Amino acid sequence: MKTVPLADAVAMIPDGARIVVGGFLSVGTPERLMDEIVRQEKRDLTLIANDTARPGVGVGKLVDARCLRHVIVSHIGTNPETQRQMLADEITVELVPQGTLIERIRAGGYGLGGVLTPTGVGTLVEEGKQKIEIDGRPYLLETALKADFALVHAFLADYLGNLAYALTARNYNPIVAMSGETVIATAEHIVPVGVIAPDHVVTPAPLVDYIVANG
Amino acid sequence: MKTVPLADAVAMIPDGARIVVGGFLSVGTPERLMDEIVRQEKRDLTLIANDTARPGVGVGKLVDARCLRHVIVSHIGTNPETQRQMLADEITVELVPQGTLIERIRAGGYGLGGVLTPTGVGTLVEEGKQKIEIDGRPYLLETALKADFALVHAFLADYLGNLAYALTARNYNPIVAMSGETVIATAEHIVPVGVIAPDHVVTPAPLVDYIVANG
Amino acid sequence: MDPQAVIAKRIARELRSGMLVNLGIGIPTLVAGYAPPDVQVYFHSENGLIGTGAIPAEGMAHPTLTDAGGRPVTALPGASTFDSAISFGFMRGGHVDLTVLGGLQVDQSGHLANWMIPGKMVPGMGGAMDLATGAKRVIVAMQHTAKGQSKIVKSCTLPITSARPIDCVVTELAMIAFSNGQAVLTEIAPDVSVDDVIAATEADLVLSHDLHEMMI
Amino acid sequence: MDPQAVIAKRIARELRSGMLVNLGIGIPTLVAGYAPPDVQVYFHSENGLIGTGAIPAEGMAHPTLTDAGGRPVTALPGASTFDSAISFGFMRGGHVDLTVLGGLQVDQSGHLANWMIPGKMVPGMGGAMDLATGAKRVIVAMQHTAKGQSKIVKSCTLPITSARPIDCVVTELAMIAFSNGQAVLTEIAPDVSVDDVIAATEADLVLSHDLHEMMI
Repeated sequence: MKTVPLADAVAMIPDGARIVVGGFLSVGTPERLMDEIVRQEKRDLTLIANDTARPGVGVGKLVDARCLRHVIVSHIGTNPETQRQMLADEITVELVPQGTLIERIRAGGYGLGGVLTPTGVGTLVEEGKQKIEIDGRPYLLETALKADFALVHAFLADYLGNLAYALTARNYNPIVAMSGETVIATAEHIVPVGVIAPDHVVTPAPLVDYIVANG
Repeated sequence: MKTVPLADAVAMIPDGARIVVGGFLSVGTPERLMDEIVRQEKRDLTLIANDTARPGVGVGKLVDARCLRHVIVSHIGTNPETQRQMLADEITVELVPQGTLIERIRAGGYGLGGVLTPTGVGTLVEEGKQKIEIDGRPYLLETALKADFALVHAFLADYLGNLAYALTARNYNPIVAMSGETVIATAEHIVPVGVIAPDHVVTPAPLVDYIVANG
Repeated sequence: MDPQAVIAKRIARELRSGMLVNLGIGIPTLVAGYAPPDVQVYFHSENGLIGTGAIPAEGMAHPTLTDAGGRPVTALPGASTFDSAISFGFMRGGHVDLTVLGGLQVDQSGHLANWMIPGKMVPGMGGAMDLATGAKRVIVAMQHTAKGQSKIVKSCTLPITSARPIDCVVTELAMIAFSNGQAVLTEIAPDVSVDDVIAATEADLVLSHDLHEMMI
Repeated sequence: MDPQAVIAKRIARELRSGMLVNLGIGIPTLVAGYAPPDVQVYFHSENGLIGTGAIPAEGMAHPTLTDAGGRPVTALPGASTFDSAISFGFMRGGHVDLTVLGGLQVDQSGHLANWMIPGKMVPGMGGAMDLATGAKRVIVAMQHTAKGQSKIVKSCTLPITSARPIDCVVTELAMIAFSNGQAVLTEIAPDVSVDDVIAATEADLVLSHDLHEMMI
């Protein structure tokens, strides 16, 4: 694989696309991809992510710049602008328990139709969902989520596309990298092939379609 | 955590227990635990594992020594003794597609009731199972598997119980380590706490109940 | 003593060496500061860290080592990091021995409401529902009343976080355990009477046979 | 030419650089040996390895680097190892671009049977069902007949491996693609006539508009 320029990578994402983005309150989010999406003035995106971060950082930049139409996240409590846009009917927000959200993204990438989780049973979350009993215990059927583009940020990438993450910047990234039709990665360092030991690769190369060239 | 002697670790496993064991055709199987189970003449165990290996190695030792009553595996083709015992009604065998088996074990450890998989739809595997359609596509509902004891083998363990695996000896081990009521691990090397970098720990310490002392 | 300190100190006494513990934001976070020095627990951060340590000394923070609020932390020897699916597998799968959560309301059958106030505050549930549903033991840390109203109610008027009852709630006045649909008063804070607690509580309380003063 | 070599060579021509490929045991394994030298594919071993290389030189094997049959292999530069849940996520999730599987029977609507012969051989399905169901493209490599009987049948008499039709089957006589419930003869091996193929095949064959000789 050759690296691609940042602008070319983001140019592939059409308005209205569904994107899933790694990161947890902006830690581990591919910031350069966020900046470029804003610069290219993408519109009507659906965002799947843990949260909407804060104004000015991470996916919060997409909220600020009105790139989004719909977000599927586990909370928006850290971003007043998301709440404002939601109350003003400028975006729609689907709130999903965090453990359910990551399993739904995983199911999408792993070819599963969904999972049965006890989380949300007996709460508002169960509305409209199928409830299934296993051994006398009720579970909600939570269905798979997929996206057109998965945007991830790694600590190390090699030129084949193998990725390794740093500490808590790992979070959603390895799961997100499984579940995009097209996977675009940025990395702190792009290293020669073979430098990341096989046991330390977290996202295997064939998953990654494009590595964005650094600086 | 202090390490425990091999005999003490295995003495905790009662006859009739349900065990889930890491390894793939004996690669990554905790051989010393297998030997000790045989030596202590455990009986009527239920085994959950990828396969029954070959006679004389891995979980195949448990087959040879008649420790098992029921096995849940994805294939027995490499072990003629398993096939002989099955045909002689000495053990019962439940065959599960490999990708379904690992997801069922994972579901058990991750607190999920089960997963929806397309694998097995329209085949003998679907018998007796609930079929659920999502977006017009049929899936089988495959339920979680749990075990009383999870037996795993690592390359490195530290004295808290953090584990790291070597190459293809990883296979089922990290998933198995999540899904036993009690988790017993052996390791090629037991190293001081802090020697395995946080990013290279695959099984976090709190999952592991006992590390078996070496030599 | 500061009400929050009473709550955090009492809960800290529930910590045992080897436990895996997840602390929510607010009062629960304070519990770590009162852990007895001889008790070594693992703190779990839902963003993918076990072995969370103290806030780093000045100049020693790193943007990729953070707690669930995005603030820099340290990693203790033997710490591990992992993806969010594993992190929530720990919660949902019962591998987290204890979680301490904040609360808006707790009702007398042990239901917790802590994630939204309809029409007013809709931040989202984050990890609260998975923790409340899956952790082995759930303790709620909150003040007994808000604006003079009891937060321990007969039946939650706010949307609940989980159908599964919590194990107990600790306030600056009392410790109340939940079992078989009953709210059982087990401990009262120093200088607080049983009548004080009953007066401040909307829920019906059953007095424990072993009711005693809180040791803090 | 050896029938197995014909099959493996023809399938090897389907390999493209960058593809992630899983080869089953038997004839499929031979495909790797015929990969064009300028084509770099990733080989996936279901036991948790991408970047599987050749058999190691004597004295350089290690018990923790093996293929799905437990035999020592090497790891190419850029290889990665992972657990079985991820390995099957690759298959089921459609991340494996091509799988080549052995077969006992293929029927004219493209159903594959390759995992059991009731009452005779019940080895278990291993990873075959996940591969046949989830890989982006499924090619079956098998000899056209067994004991004089066609293995390409009207309808499988053996239990099928997946309800999803395979993409094509390659035998020493022909390449047959499956679409819309039809078996379409697309290529015939050198020195084999269309009539030879039809005579050796129980299934009804449709002749492709583009029917041509197999290049091997």
